[in-house]
Amino acid sequence: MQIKIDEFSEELHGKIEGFTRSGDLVLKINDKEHLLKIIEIGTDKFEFIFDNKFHEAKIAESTSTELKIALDNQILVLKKHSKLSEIIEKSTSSTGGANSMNTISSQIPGRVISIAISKGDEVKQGDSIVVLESMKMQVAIKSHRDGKIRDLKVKEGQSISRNDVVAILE
Amino acid sequence: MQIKIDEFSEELHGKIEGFTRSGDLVLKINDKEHLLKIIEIGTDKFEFIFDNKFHEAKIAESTSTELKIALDNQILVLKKHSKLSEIIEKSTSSTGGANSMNTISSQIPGRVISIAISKGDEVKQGDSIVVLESMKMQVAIKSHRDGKIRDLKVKEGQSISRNDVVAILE
Amino acid sequence: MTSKISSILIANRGEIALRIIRACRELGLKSVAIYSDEDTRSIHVKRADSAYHVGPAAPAQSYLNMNKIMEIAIAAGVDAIHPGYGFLSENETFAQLCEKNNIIFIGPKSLAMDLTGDKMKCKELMKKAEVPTVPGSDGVIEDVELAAEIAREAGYPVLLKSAFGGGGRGIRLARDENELRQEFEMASAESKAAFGKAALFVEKFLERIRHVEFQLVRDSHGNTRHLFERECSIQRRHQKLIEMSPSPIMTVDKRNEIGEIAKRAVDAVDYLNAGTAEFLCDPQGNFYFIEINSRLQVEHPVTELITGIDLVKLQISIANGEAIPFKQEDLKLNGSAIECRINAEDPFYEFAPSVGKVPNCNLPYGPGIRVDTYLYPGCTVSGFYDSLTAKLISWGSDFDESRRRMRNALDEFVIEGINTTIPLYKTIMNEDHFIKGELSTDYLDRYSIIEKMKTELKDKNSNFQNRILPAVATALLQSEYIKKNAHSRQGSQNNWRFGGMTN
Amino acid sequence: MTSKISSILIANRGEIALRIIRACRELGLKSVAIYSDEDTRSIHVKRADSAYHVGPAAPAQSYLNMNKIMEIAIAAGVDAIHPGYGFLSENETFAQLCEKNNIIFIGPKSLAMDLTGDKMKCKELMKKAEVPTVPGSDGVIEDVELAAEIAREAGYPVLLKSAFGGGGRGIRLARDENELRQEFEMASAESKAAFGKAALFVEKFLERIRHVEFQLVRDSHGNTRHLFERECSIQRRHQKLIEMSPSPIMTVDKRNEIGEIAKRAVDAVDYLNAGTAEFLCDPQGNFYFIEINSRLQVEHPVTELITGIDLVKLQISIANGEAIPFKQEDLKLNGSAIECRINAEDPFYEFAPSVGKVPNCNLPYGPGIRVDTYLYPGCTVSGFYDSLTAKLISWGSDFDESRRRMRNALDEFVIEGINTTIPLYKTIMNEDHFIKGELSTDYLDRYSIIEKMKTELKDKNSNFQNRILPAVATALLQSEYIKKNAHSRQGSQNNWRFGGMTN
Repeated sequence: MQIKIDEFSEELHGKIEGFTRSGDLVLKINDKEHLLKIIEIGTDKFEFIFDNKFHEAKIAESTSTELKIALDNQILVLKKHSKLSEIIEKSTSSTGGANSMNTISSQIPGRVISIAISKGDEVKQGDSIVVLESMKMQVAIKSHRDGKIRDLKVKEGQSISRNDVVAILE
Repeated sequence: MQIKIDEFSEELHGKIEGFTRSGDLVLKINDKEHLLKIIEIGTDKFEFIFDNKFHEAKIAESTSTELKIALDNQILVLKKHSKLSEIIEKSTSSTGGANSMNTISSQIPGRVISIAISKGDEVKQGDSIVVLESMKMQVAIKSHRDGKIRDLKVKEGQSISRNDVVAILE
Repeated sequence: MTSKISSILIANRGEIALRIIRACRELGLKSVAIYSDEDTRSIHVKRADSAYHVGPAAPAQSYLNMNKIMEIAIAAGVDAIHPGYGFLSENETFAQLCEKNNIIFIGPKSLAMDLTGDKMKCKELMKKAEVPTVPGSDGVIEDVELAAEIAREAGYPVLLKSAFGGGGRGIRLARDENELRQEFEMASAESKAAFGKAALFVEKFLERIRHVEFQLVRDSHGNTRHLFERECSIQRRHQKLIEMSPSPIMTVDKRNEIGEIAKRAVDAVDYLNAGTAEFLCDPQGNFYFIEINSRLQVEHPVTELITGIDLVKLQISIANGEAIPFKQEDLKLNGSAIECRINAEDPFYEFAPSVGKVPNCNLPYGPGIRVDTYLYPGCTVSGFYDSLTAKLISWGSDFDESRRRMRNALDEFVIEGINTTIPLYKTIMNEDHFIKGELSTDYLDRYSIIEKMKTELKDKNSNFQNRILPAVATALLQSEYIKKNAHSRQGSQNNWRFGGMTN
Repeated sequence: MTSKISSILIANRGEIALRIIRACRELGLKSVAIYSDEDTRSIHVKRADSAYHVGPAAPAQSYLNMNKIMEIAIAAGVDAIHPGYGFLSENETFAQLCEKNNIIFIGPKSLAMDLTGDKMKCKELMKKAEVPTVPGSDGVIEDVELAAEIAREAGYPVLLKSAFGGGGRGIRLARDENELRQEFEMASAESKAAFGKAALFVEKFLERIRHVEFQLVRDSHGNTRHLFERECSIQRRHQKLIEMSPSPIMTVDKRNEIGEIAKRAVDAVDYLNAGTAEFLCDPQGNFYFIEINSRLQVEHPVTELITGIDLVKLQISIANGEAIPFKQEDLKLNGSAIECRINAEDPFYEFAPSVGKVPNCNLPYGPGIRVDTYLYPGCTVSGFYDSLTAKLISWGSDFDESRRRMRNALDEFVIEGINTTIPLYKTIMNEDHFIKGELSTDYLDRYSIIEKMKTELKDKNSNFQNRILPAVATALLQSEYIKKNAHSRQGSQNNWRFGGMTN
């Protein structure tokens, strides 16, 4: 299997070679052999000792091309068959990027306590769109560019989640 | 429902009366009303606030006549319809008692490291029957009465559980 | 003296409610908790001797609902109320309400609270008591135009502070008049929401300052003691993140000098019970009094670890009319303690609040480690309240031992489901300026700590042996596991292990 | 001095392995764990920097397998081995093997261990060093007839002790010759199983005695310090259950006197590193030396809490050739500490071992509480090893505060799935003689503590408001829940709550 991990530049090749007599797995990664002892295995949780070091991996998300894991409680994203998935990712992110230029979204969850603009208003970069209250703090969500408000997606008093769109620019 | 609890002498009568407007349950136990707020409810775990005090109950065993619960992490046994179940219990325990007079069982789990007697041997009360090793301690299992060994139920090296029978007296 | 207090209502939630419940249990007092709709499953409800429903989730309707709380206190028949920190802890109206109902408020009298709560009145008293104060505006400002005028005189940057704030809330920085006008509106809205009033004042912003505070206790017989200092310079937007005692810049002489000043400060307002005198310290070593926090502080465990004194139990005994059982010279500063506030905020993402269920957590423990927290596996971090989920406190015979223990404990601390400030503290514990004690309230910005944290994470994630290889191994295991499970629905471990997986 | 030690193999398991891993992490040293087949899921495997499989579950093939452990140490390239307590910690052959392979054994030299391990040789040396010893037999006995003869001379009751035992294991009481003969066989079998040798000796059994021990450290430069006493009188079958410091009977003068004697004792055997001199103290206040435990003790945290010294880190620094960094007069006994050994044994049932999975557990925490444990939710308590699952240690500014904190922490400690000694300690913490410090090694029998525990449980279970009523409520809830679920398979909480359950 070809694997690419986050910002780690190299692409790695790994496969399962077989078992030792004591029942450990032999893995070959980039032409070097490693021993792996399985401690516990399940659909979304793996505990194993790899080269004499314990690791715990939880599967956060799994698709045919991507695997998001919490390895020893820290998130890592792995791409399988990475050449293909890189192509897919590039094409998605370019459209995604274009879309996101028009949407103003909240990076935090919270309750909308005031709305500073109305539909049709012209706004400048940095202008406050709405003010949220979250964990006793008040935080303004600002426009990332100049533009005209095409639509407002929230109401006063409404609770919103992280990444929810609050307004759309024309 | 009629309920009897462990050594508590009184028998209690309880029923669910209904709800308050705020959604708490009204229970009537021995003609007194009590308020109960359900926090969490499941097949084998109940969390509730009863008369303004939080309680957690886990159901350890449940039959039609008996309920064994861990209430706030401490075991309690409740008998429902207690008159019937007391009769049942008495008749069982009398036969059970007669049987148990003939069996020598281990009160602890462990590994049998030596057997002091053979089938057919005469033993006196207090004689060692087998020696167990458990948690680095060696413990002798002794006969509770004089008698003749009809059968041995364990072998050297065997691991046994609590309440396992090790030998039977004639 | 016979004890007047036999039961205490705790007008708070979270870790501090649990802290007070534990103190009550030690003393054999009955603890009465209150809870909002959001908190039915909270740990303080489970651990208190009894628990009463106080109202809906919103603080104004629950933990700030004075009349309802007083109703419960009377119904439950308690002798005293402990307010914790935040919520009603510095509300003189509530203290008054307690006094009126003959229920002991565990804290200062409403009169003293009125003085400490009004920063301007307090400043005046301090000047009289020869307690040095920060140069700045002389009165409360309700009007943005007046604020702008004063700021222009003092010179930018200035701080905009709520007269009823505390603990860093309601403090905002303005670098120019434009910012001042924007922030004034925000700050007054916040202040109104939290305290019902919008009184603000303006203060010159001192640069590269340290925040050093003294823990104080004063009893009803007029005995005052200071329990040494805490340095709380590591802050973000004027919210304390890390506190420690002793302060790396403190000497024995300076401690005695400022300690005596701090005692004068609380004497000047006829203070009762535990409180804190906060000072700013400039790079030249000058101390300026800024305010008295008339409550138990979040960071009180730091002082408990270096003095061996249980502040909550001492509060209760003072409220009971007892005299402080030790003299100033009995106190010894033993070792070094550090506290990290584990907030439910994402340090990689502008400290965005992070709320939700915590399906699993592992609290660190072992030599020199103390945790005060409301977390348990399966608990929920609510967006309705403060983001503080846990206080991790380490003790060592010296600063370095305390720091290393903190570093380990941060590694052991697992909180699933939410983001927390733990990664930030891991970076700080290994950071050179922190190790050398070179602290200031702009520490995070000055030394680009957030950037360092991000770089460290990247480096850690690129570690070939510890991260990259086990990650590949995980991918191989998972892919094989899926294959096997597709073939057979049994898929037990044994089946799988000996399934002839030779390629 | 440059550090020789950069990595340590921990030849142990359980809580002590984790304790040593934490010390390594603090010092920035690599920790190497070993594990048997039984321990693949144990916490020390998860937390160590690396972990090597050592063999099957049985100790003789794993944690006592010297050659295999040495093989791993060499393969892993460690500089030092920490033996913990039990297993190979007092095995002079293993210490020798380390010396031969140029791996630092963190403990005394094999020569000193040979002396301390052989109680008879040790006794002779102590007599020379004018250390008062217990009256008893003068040599090791391999033969039951000789033992019977000596016992007859000394007079019953006598104690039968393994010369290689320690920590109470391998010690048996015989009240008459019949018992002596029975116990002799058992004791020699046990001793053989655990230490490979069966050498026993006989000692007169002193009644109503206290067990008081002194913690000692000695470095390679000949500096010796005592770190005050621990009283460990509360025992069951010569196994310590509760340890504390200070001892309730200790005065400053007596502490200095016995402390100096204890120092002479370790000097006499040219001791190295941390060790303990154990004494018996009779009701007249006479102290008799009984033995030196040439290892870190289970109860070392008690001393850590009242001195502020990390004994494991100090052990490593001494093993590294460093001098002890403090003088005797620098040490101050600060406050009071108590340790309860949480054993997987059923105190209601003759302390029968209790093993198996622990599906869930809650470790206590908060002010003054320390836990050293290998427990975690989902772990397993194995029957192959020691029954000690956790050490709960409390600190307070005085004994009473420490005791109250311990009492609370015992209430908070939940270990599901197995029986433990927690209920016993709950009884003891409230027991009059314990509170007054009236302790002796027969404390449990003398004051019928087991009976008291059983009575307390019965009383607690009969509490109408807190037990009986909520139990009835549970029965009603459960019966209703079953009914509702029988009607509809959905049975969600909301459905159920508003399901019109009016009768």
